[in-house]
Amino acid sequence: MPDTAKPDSLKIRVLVRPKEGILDPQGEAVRGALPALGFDGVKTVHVGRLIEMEVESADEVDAMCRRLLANPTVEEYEWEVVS
Amino acid sequence: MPDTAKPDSLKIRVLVRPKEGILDPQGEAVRGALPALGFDGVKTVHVGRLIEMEVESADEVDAMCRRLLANPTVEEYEWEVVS
Amino acid sequence: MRVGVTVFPGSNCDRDALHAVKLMGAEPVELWHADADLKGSDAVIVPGGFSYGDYLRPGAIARFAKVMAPLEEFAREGGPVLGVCNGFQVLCEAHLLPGALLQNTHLRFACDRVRVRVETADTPWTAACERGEELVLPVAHNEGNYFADAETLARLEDEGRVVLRYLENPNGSMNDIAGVCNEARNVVGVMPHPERVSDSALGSDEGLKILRSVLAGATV
Amino acid sequence: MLGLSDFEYDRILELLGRVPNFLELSLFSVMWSEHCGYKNSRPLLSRFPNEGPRVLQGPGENAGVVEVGDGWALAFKVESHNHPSAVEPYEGAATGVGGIIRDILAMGARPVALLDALRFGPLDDERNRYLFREVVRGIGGYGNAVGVPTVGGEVEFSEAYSGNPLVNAMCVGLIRTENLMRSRATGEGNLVVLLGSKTGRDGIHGATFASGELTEESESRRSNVQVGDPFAEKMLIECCLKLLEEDLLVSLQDLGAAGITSSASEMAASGGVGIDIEVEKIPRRESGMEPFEAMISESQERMLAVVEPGDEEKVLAFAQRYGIGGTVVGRVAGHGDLRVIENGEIVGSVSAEYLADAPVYEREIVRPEYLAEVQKLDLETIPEPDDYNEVLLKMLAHPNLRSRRTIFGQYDHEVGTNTVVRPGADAAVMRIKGTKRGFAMTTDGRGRHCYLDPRGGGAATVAEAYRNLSCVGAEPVAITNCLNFGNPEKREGYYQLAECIEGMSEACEVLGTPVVSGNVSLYNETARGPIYPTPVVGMVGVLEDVTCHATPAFKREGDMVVVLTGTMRPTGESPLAGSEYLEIVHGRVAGVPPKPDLAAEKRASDLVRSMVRSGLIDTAHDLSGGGELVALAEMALSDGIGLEYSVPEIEFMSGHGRLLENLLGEKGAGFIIAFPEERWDEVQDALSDFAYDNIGYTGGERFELEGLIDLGMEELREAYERDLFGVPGEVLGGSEAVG
Ligand SMILES: Nc1ncnc2c1ncn2[C@@H]1O[C@H](COP(=O)(O)OP(=O)(O)O)[C@@H](O)[C@H]1O
Ligand SMILES: [Mg+2]
Repeated sequence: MPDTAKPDSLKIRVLVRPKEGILDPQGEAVRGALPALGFDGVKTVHVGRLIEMEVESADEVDAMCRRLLANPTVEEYEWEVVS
Repeated sequence: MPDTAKPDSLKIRVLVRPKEGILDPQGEAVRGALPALGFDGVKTVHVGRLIEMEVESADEVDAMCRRLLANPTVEEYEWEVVS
Repeated sequence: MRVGVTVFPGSNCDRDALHAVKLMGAEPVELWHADADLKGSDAVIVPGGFSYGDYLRPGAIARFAKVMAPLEEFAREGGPVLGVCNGFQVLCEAHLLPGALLQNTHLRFACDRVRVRVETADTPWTAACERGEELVLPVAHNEGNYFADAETLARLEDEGRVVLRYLENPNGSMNDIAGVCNEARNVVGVMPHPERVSDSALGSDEGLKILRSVLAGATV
Repeated sequence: MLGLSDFEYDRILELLGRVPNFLELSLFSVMWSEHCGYKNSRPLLSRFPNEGPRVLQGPGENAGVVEVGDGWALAFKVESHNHPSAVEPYEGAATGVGGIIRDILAMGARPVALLDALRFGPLDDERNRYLFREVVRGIGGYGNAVGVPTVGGEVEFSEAYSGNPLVNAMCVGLIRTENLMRSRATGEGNLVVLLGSKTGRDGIHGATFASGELTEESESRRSNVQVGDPFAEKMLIECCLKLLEEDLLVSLQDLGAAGITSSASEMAASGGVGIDIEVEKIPRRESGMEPFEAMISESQERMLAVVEPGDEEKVLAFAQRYGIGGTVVGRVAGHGDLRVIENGEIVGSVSAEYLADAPVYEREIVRPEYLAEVQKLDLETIPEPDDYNEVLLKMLAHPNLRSRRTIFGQYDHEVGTNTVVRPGADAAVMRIKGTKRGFAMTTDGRGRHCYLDPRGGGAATVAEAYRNLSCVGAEPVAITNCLNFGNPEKREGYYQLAECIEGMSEACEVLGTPVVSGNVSLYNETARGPIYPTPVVGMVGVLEDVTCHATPAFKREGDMVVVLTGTMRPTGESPLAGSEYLEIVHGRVAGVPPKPDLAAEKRASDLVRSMVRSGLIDTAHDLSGGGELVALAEMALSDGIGLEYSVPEIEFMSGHGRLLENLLGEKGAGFIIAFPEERWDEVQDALSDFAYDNIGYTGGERFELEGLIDLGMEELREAYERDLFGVPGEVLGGSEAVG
């Protein structure tokens, strides 16, 4: 790839969610509130965090996720380059 | 599609983020802190919310986003069926 | 004895802790987050507040601050470290203590006085208490709901590492845990604020029992 | 155009002698809004007394300042954030807290306490519940993080506030008297430094927004919404206090409504100088902002400082240490104008004095017709209740009287380790470290009373604050106030404003508590009509010995309980008029509540205070909403100690004293005290010729009024401690989220 075509930044999207089995009171509360608003048929709700970044290179993204953006004790993450 | 193949629930992913132009103190603080933590080359950071749900039908998802999951005054959202 | 108090951007109980250190009869030392130096502290308190605004997760950013490197070193060498509230969260994030502090199950900030029981006197921060002793301590937090996986939890209980236990659980924490210590027992994290009840002028100095414990250890 | 009337536009033409450009017109528009210019209220506000022996700074600065003693002073002020909170309750309330903190900081004081005075529509409506829940979360979210304890406040619910909630926040700061800072800019050539967060498009025209009625269109003006960043504020506070300590500032000013425009022009006008702003230097959060946007943006967490040339390096270094922005954006000039310069070119220039000198509208004060209607009350229609047990439980469970624990439990009220009397008492008490002294503060408002009788209600509001401080043992010193009213251009709104101010002023004079700061929020109207006229009073007082204080809680079993019956003046007004009882049990808001007898109020309060200060009593509570019965129940419920109370003979007698009126009427000037029986002789001496009923003893598990009420404490608690927020709910964001 010629240098000129190299984008000077990448857009990264990180999704962080409570690990399976970890209490998610926010998710529970949302699920509990839905019927009262007339929304039925929602079986589960989980609330997590969305982090969107522009970075120069994707090299360190995984390390950032592991060490900063998610807490491995209670959370799991996934990330992707969106553009 | 035969009835039997119909999944009895859809997985929905909702991304909620601060609207353009609305202050995102979390994103700002994280970005500001990163260099001192040894993470360089991050230009912008925005922090939002990830909501994952299992629903029977996607018909009402948009209304749920508008009325409950996002605060249209300061946030924008997008959603998709992931499976 | 010199007791250091870390000051992160957004810490807000740092001044209270420094004041309490004076009341407990030790010399308070302010430890600025950007200086990798414990300034000869004999013990360190990581105080409460909202370090870095609690953005992302409480304690997540603070654990990378420069002052944390010497603090981790100090802790590994057996130096007494007490994390209070946000300080507890920071120590968990830094893996100096096991587990994590999740959002209160009722999803509200909880500011109240709660009764807790001292579950072990075998830490530098509870040495002056009796095991089984009840204290009334203030809590003020949004993420005080202690979580650890089943195995960790069992170990904490077996090894007597639950330091304080709520008699009335304000946040949904597992096994009513209000405070724990590390394996070597020198690092303690508690959600209640002993520094807020260290002055009889405010009606109670029960918190001094906890803070003063570390003085006893120092004379050994 | 831009909220300016034709008359105002002509006036601008006349002042300038030329046609202003758009930028200049924008400056006038924000500065001449009601919010900044006090067009409608200024002539009325001049009625307030504002001098007193302890006053160091009266109205006109960012906050009022009073002397406490031992070299300490208190800076305090209350401010509204009603309109922003109606549109976006969490952020509206949060930024309200942030804004009032910066006012206190601008005086050079460390902010040490917050109070919140709130009003919402009834909780059976979903939108009202949402507003209430989010406003409380917003106040906690900001105050807790910024590390300033929220030690008091109040909340009321009434249909009059549906869709137009009132969110008033008060901040109190502590300062050494010699370090008092003022916002006056001086010294030609001095540099103007902008500290704090970057500037975005948020809150463009917020001041004009706050100066109009709430309409559907205004609710959709989302660009007005500002988001608070308590973390940035915390660092801004610490940085400014450090700069003051290092003596690096000539003057300091917060950026509130109308942003840099109002800060800079006010600093210039009060210093009699000009200020040049190099607008391109203002750090932006968004690209493509026009000069006028940068000038009037209301982005939060910013302060403006004037520093001497040569000091700027040090100032900017401190800003960096605290992780906040710091930029030299202009300088003090000799020309007297607020001059906006973009890349060396003057793009706008207006005399700072003109901007500060909004036109004033004086209107005729005409009694509105509604008063005669609502003041009618035929007491014959209000029978003696069959079952007082039921009445008491119903009243204690009502949101207007229920325990506020579920609110203040969400506020950190102890950070700073100075809170001596926590929320739940009549007033909060704080100590001053290193001295024996303390201070107390309360906020009070009586919208319903002011609606039924604006002048009497205004006076009663001040009297109630005075009682609350006296109960804890503090000597009331001065007040701040927030005038929440409807549209002043309408006859009713203007009359209410004028009359409330008159009543408040009379009370301030008699009680010796001058007005040292305040804020005005007009145009609180929706399609349904105006809110109740609701002046909120924030009063502060001093305790020479902070250990001598009292709280409402019964403290021991067997204490004697005495009711000081206040004025037994046969005024002909029924204490049931405008009472909580009448509204809660009979659904009526009617009658003329008793006019406060200010001399009697003062006498009774002074008496209670002197008993608290001498250590004679440590239990005191005033009679307010719900009268004697509710006050007694609150005292028992505070620490769970019951009561055995024999209703005095006199209360069964007719004449002025129907039983109902005595137990549930709101007479004013009344107190309940409790003390160990062995002090009875001493207490009797202190009371001397003061009217009192000696009525009962504390203790046990029941709340008993002989022959009238017999309830278990558990039953009372169940009613009183009910969660004001209903089932704990989700807290994501959507506007219809239920609680
Ligand atoms: N919105 C609030 N925020 C904090 N504290 C509150 C709030 N509302 C009420 N409180 C506290 O609850 C107690 C009772 O309030 P209130 O009934 O208004 O007292 P009073 O009738 O003496 O003025 C006070 O200590 C008050 O400060
Ligand atoms: Mg009171």
